[in-house]
Amino acid sequence: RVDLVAAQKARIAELKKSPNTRPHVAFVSNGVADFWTIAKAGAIAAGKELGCDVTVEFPGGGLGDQKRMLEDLVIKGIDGISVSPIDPTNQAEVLSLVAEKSFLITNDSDAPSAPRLCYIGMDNYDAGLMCGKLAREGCKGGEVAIFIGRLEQDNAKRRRQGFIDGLLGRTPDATRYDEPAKVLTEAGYTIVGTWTDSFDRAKAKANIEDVMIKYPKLALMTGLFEYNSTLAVEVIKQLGKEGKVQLAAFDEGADVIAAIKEGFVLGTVVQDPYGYGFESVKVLQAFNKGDMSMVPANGIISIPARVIRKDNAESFWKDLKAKLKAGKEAVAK
Amino acid sequence: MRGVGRRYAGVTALAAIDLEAHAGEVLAIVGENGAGKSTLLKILSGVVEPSEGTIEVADRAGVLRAVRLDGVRDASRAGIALVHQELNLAENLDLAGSIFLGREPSRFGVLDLRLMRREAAKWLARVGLELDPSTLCEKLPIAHRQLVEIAKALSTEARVLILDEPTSSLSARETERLLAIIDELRAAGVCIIFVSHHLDEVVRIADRVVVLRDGRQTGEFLRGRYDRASIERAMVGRDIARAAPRTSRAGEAVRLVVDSVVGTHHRRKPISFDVRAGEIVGLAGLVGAGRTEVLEAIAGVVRHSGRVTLDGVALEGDTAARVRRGIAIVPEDRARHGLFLENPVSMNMSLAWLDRHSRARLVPTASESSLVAAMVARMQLRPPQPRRRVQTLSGGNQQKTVIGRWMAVDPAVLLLDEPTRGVDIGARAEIHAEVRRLADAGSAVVFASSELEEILMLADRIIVMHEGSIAGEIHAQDATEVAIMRLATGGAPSEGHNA
Amino acid sequence: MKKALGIIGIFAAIFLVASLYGENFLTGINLQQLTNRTALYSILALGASIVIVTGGIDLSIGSVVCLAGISVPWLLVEQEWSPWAVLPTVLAGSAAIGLFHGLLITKLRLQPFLVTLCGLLLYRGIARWMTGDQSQGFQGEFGDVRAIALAKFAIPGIENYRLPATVIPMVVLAVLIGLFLSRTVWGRWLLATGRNESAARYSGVPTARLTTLSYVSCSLLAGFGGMLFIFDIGSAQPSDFGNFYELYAIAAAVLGGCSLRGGEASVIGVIVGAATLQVLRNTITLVGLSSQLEFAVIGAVLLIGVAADELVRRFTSRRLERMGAVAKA
Amino acid sequence: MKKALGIIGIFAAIFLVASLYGENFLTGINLQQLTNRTALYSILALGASIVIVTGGIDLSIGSVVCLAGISVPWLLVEQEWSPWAVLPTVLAGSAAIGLFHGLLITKLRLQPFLVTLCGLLLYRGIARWMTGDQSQGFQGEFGDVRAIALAKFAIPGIENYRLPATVIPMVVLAVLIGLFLSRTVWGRWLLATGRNESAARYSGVPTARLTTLSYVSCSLLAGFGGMLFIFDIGSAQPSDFGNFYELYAIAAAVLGGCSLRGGEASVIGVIVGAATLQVLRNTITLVGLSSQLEFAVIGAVLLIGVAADELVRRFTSRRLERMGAVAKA
Ligand SMILES: Nc1ncnc2c1ncn2[C@@H]1O[C@H](COP(=O)(O)OP(=O)(O)OP(=O)(O)O)[C@@H](O)[C@H]1O
Ligand SMILES: Nc1ncnc2c1ncn2[C@@H]1O[C@H](COP(=O)(O)OP(=O)(O)OP(=O)(O)O)[C@@H](O)[C@H]1O
Ligand SMILES: [Mg+2]
Ligand SMILES: [Mg+2]
Repeated sequence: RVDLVAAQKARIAELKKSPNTRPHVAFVSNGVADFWTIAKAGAIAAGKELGCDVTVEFPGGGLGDQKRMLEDLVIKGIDGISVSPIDPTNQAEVLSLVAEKSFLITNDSDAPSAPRLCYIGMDNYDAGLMCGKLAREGCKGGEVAIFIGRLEQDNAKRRRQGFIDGLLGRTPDATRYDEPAKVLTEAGYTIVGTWTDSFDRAKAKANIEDVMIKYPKLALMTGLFEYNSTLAVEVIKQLGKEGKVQLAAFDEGADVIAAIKEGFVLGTVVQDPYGYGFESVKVLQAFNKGDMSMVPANGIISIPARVIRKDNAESFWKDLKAKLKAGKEAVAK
Repeated sequence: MRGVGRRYAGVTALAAIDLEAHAGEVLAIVGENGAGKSTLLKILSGVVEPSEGTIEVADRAGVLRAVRLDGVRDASRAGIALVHQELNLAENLDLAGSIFLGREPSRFGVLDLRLMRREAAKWLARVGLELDPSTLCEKLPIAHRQLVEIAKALSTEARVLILDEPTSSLSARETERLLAIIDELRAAGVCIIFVSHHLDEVVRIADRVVVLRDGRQTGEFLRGRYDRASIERAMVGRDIARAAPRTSRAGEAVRLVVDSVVGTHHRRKPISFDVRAGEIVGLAGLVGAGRTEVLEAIAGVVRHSGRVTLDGVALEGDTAARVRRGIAIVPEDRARHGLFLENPVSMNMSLAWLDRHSRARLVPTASESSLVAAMVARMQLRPPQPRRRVQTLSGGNQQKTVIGRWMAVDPAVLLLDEPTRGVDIGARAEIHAEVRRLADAGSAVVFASSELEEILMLADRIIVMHEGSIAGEIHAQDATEVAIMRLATGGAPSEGHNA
Repeated sequence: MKKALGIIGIFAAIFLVASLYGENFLTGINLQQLTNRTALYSILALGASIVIVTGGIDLSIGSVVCLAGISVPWLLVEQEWSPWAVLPTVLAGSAAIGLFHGLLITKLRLQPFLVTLCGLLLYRGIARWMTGDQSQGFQGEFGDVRAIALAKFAIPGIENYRLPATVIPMVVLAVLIGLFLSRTVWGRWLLATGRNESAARYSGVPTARLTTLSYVSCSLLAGFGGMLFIFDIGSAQPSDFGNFYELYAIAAAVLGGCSLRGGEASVIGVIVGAATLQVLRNTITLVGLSSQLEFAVIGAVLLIGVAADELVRRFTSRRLERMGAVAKA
Repeated sequence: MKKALGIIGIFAAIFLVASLYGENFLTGINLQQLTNRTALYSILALGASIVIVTGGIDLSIGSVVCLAGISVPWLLVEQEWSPWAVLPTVLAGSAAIGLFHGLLITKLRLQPFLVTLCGLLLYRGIARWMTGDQSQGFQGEFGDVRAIALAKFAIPGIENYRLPATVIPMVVLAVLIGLFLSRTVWGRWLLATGRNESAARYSGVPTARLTTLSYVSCSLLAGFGGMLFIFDIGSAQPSDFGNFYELYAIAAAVLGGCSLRGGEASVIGVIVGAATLQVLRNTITLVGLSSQLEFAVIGAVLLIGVAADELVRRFTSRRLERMGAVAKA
C-alpha cells in the first residue's frame, strides 16, 4: 500500500515537468440515486470549468458491477478515478489496480486501508449524529422507528449508529454498534426497530405504513436514505398524521424540503454531493498537472453536512436547483 | 385440382395431381405410406400451401371458380372441412367447445353456451357418442376423441368433407356407423374424400378410388370395376403374401403372468391371464373396453394393484425398471407417447437399443448408425433417410419408427397397442412378419387392436374384453368376427368358443 | 374455481396466523392498506395470467411498470404536459410495447422468454436514460390526478376502513377478464391456443392475432399498474422501480392456478395469489420478524403451501378412487 | 454446432464493432478480463442449459450463487473453518439444493418455475439472515485459496495477456457436458426427456431421475460459480450479490441455441452467448456510453441480433427449398 501511494506521488511529481494538458478522469458512485445525479452535476460542472473530460459511472448491480466498471475504466486508460467504494475492506485488489494504473481517490465513503491519495466527503457517523440531535430537539421521547434502504454498507451502518447516539444523547463513539434486531429503551426513547427494503420503494412504503399501523403511538421516524424520508412524508400525508408523527429526515428530497417548509418535518441533514463531484474532479485534474497541494496531511478533504430547517429551506432549495440545471446543461453539451 | 404439387426441402411430396371430385360422390384415395395422401388433403383444406397448381371449387350455383386457400378459414368459407390424420383437440375444452372451436355461436362475441351444448349433443349423437357435451376432452379415450373430430367436421355441414384415415383408431361398431353416415351424406349431395388403409371399407363405400404412389397418381378405379386385389397391386406393385398359420405354443413355458391386475386410473375389474413364450395374444374389444389400460399396467405406465410376473419374477417399479427387465410397449397415441417428433429417425429408433449396447454408458456411434440403417431397411421406412426429422414423415412411417425402436432390442415381452394404426397393407404384413419372427424367437407378445381383421390375422389366442373385464377367450383356429363381436358387446359366448 | 381452491386454502391459513400473531393485523387501517396493495399487484398479475394462458411469458412487466410509471411525473412535471395528454399517451405507449412483443413472437417466431427478457433490459434502460437516472416525483402537486389511485371511499357502517379506489379497476378488470375467458369467443380461442396451438390453428382460430392481443393486454395492464403505483408512491427511481415485479406477478398467477404450459387460468385464484403475497409481507412486519428474513419466509411459506396443496389433492383423489372402487365392486 | 451459428454471427458483429470503436478493446489486458468474466458467467449458463434441456427452468441460480458465494468467506472468516472443509461443504450444500428442487419437481410434480422461484426468495433470505445482512469478504487474506480463481498463466509468445485460471473449469465443464449430452446414453436420455417426457417414459427412460440430476447439476454449477465469483470479487453483499444472474445465465443459454421447450442444446453456443453479454457490457464502457444506457443497449442489440438471425435463417431456408425444387425440375 505504502509503495502504491508513493508510486502515485512519484508519478504526480513526474507530471509536474510535463503536465497532462487534457486529462480524462472518472467519478464512480456506489449505486444509482438522486444523490449521485447531483454529484454528477458537480463533476461535469468542474470538468467544464477546469477543462478536462469527465466520465461518470453509476454501478446499478452492487459490488460486482462496480468492480467491472473500475476495471474497464482502467483498461480504457483513465487518468484518475474518484470512487465511492461499496465495501472498502474487501475491495483491496481492484482499488490497488486503480492506484497502480491511475490515481485513486475516494468520495462519500472512505477506504483508509486502500492506497487512495485522499478522501472527499464527510463522516457518516457525524451526519447521523446531526440527524439524531435534530430529532432529539424536536421530540422529547416516545417510540422511534428507523427506515433505511439497507444496512450492509458501511456508510449506512455508521449513519444509523450516529443517529441512535445523537438521539439518545450518548457521548459520540463511532465504534459502538447496536444490533438492529434489538429494541432499545433508553433516555425516554424506545427505538422499536430498523426496517430495510433493498431499494424497493413500494416495499419501503409498505414498511412505513405497516410500522405506523403496528405502533399507533409512534412519536418519531427517521428515513436515513433519501427515498425513505420522501416516502415517510408521503405516508404521513396519506394517513393524515401530520404533526402527530415527527420526522427527522436525511438528504434533499423535493417533497421533504416542501414538508419542512410546511412545518410538519423537523428538518433534514444534507450532504453536499455536488461538492463531492466538483472537488473530486478538481483534485484529479490537479494531480494530472503535478499539483498535490490541496491534499491535507491527514488525507481528508472534508465537505461537511448541513442541517436544513424551516428557516434555511427556501434558499437551500433554490441554490440546489440552479446547480442541477447548470449540470444538466453541461451534460447536454 | 389442376397440376397441384408440393415440395419440401429434399422431397417432392406431391407432383402434378389432377383430380376432380363431384357432389354426391365418395372418392377414396389410397396408397402406401408416404405416398402423399395427407399432403393432398391438407392442400385441399388450406393447411398446406401448394408449391404449384390451382384449385377450383364450385360455388353454391355450381360454377367452378379458382380459389386460393390460404389458411383454414378460406377453406371452410369455401365449404371444405378436414378431419386430420393425427388428433388435433385442445384438451382443456369440453366437447361442445371442441366441436365449435373457431366458429362458436355467439352474440356480440359472447358465447351462446346453451345453443352450443344443444347443437353439440346433436352432432355427438350423430356419430354415436352418448356423452355429456360438457365433458372435458382430456378424459376421453383416443377413439372417442377421433369421433369428436368427426362430429366437428360434420357439424360444419361442409359441401366437401375430407377424412384422413378416420377409422384407424375406431373399432368395428364405430366404423360401421361412420360408413352409414357417409352413405347418408352422399345421398344428400355432399362430396366426400377419404383416405383409408382398410381396403374392405374402400371397396364397400367408394364410388371411385384413386391410387397415389410416390406423389403421383398411378391408377383410378370406378365402382364395380375393381376388386381388392387389383387395388393392392396398383398400390404396392405386387401381391401381398398371406402368412402361413403358426404352430401351437401350448407346450411352451409361461413367460408373462397377469394376476388380478386393476389399473387405478379407470377402476376396472381384476384382469388375469398368462402368455407363453412364443405366443401372440390379441386383446379385442370395443372402444373403452380397457385394453389400453391392461397394456399400460403391465408396462408400469399406470399404477395398478395385483401382480405381474415375468419368468416367475414379479415386475415392480416404474416403466424404466420394467423395460430393463425386457418389457416393451408401443403406445396407442404415437405422437404423444411414442415419438420425439423434432428429432431424427435415428435418435427415435436407437433409444431403447442404446441402453443395452453401450459400453461404459458411451454411445457406440458407429454401431448405432449401422443399427439404424439396418432398422430403416427392415421396417421399410420411406424415404429411407435416418437423419430426417420424424415430424416430416407420413403417419404410417412414424408408426414404423416406433415399432422399429423395440424391434431393435428383441424384448422378452412385447406389448403393442394398435400396432398398425395408419400403416398400409404392405407394411402391415411386414410388421406382422416381424412380430411373428420375434415370437418365434421366444418372446411373449400381447397386442390390442380395434381391427378384427388384424386380430384374426396375427393372434394365436384372442382375449376379448368388455367394460373392463375379460369376457372370454378364443383360440385362433376357432375365431370368427361374429364370435368376437358377440363377446365384445357383452353377449354370451357361443358353444365351443369359450376357452 | 376448483383450480383456485389450493391458493384459497393457503391464503386462509396465512390470514389466520396473521390474525392470531400479527399486532393490529385485524384493524381497519391495516386491511385497507392490504386491499390497496393487493389491488395494485393484482392488476399486474392479471396481465401476466393472460399471457400465461397462451403458454407464453412476459418478463418485461417490471420494466414496463417502471417506464410507464416514471413517464407520468416526468411528462407532467419535467415536460409540463397536461394530464389529459399524459395518461392516454402512457397507456398507448404501453400497448405499443405489447404489440411489439406480440409481433416479434408471432411473426418472427422468437421465443417469448428471450423477447421479453430483452424488453426487461430495454425499457428500464430507456427509463434511466430518459430521466438521467433522476428520480421522478409529483413534488406535492397533481393531487387531483393522483386521487385516481389515492381516493378512499367510506363504507357506511364500517369504521376505520375506507375502500381504496384502486379496488375498482381491479374488480372491473377481474370481472372483464373472467368473463372474457369463460364467456366470449375470443377467450375460448385464447384458451385453445394456449393448450394446443396447432389444433386451434386447424380450427381456423387466428392464433397469431390472439397471442399478440395477449401481449398487448399484459403490457397495457403493466403500464396501467405502473401509473397506479407511482400515484400511490409519489415518486420513483428509474433504476429500481418495479424490479422483480414480473416475478411477483407471475408467481401470483401460477399460485392462482395458471399453468405455465398454457390453457388454464382462474381469475379469482390470481387475485388471491396476489393477496397472499401481500398478506405474507405485511405479516412479517406485524409479527416483528426482521426484514432480512422476509425473503426466506415468503419462499418457505409458499413452497410449503404448494407442496401441502399437492399432497392434500393427491390424498383426496386417492381416497375418492378407493371409495369409487369399493362402490363398483 | 448449427444451432450455435446464429449467436456466433452476433458475437462476431459485436466484437468487430468493439474492436473498431472501443478504446483499448483489443489490448491483452482487456481480453484477459473478458475471458475471465466469460468463464465465470459461462459456468452458470452451462448449468442453466442442462435444466433447460429437460424443458425445465431454474430461477434460483442467482440466489444459489449468493448463498454459496457468501458462505465461503463467512465460513472461513467468521466461523474460522478450514478451507479444506469449506469448499466441499459449500459444493455439497449446493448439490443438496438442486436435489431438493429435483425431488419437488419430479415427486410432487410441482411446476419448476414455482419451485425455483421460491428457491430464489428462500436462499437469498437465508444468506441475508445468516450473515445479518453484513457484507462478507476475505479481508485481504486467503490469497492461496482465492488463487483458484485469481491465478493467471502466462502464455509463451503472447504479451500482456495471461490466461485466467477460471478458463480451466469452464473448458473442462464445457467438454464434459458436451460429451455427456452427445456421447453418453444418459445425455441422450436427458435430451429425450426434454423433447417428450412421456415418450421417454414409455421408452424406459428413468425420466424422474434424470430430471433430478439436471437440477442437481445446475445448482452445483451455480454454487461452484458463486465460489469463483466471490474469489474474484473478494467480497459481496447478501442483498444484491447474484441478483438477476439467473436471467443472464438463461439468456446466454437461450441465445446459444437452447430452446426453452427442451430437448436442444449447444455447449459452444452457450459459451458464446455468455461471452456476447460480457463483450457487450465491456464495449459500452470502452466506447464511453453512459452506464444508464447499458441496459437499453444490451436489450436492443440482443433483440436486433436474434431477429436478424431469424430473418437470415428464413431467407436461406426458403432459398434452399426453391433451389431444391429447381434441381429436381
Ligand atoms: N413438413 C414436411 N417436411 C418435409 N417432408 C414432408 C413434410 N410433410 C410431409 N413430408 C413428406 O411428404 C411425403 C408425403 O407425406 P404424406 O403425409 O402426404 O403421406 P401419406 O400418403 O399421408 O402417408 P401415410 O399413409 O403414412 O399417412 C412423405 O415422404 C413425407 O416424408
Ligand atoms: N377418466 C379418464 N381420465 C383420463 N384419461 C382417460 C380417462 N378415461 C380414458 N382415458 C384415456 O383413454 C385411454 C384408453 O383407455 P381404455 O384402456 O379405457 O380403452 P381401450 O379399450 O384401450 O379403448 P381404445 O379402443 O380407445 O383403445 C387411456 O389410456 C386414457 O389415456
Ligand atoms: Mg397420411
Ligand atoms: Mg386403446
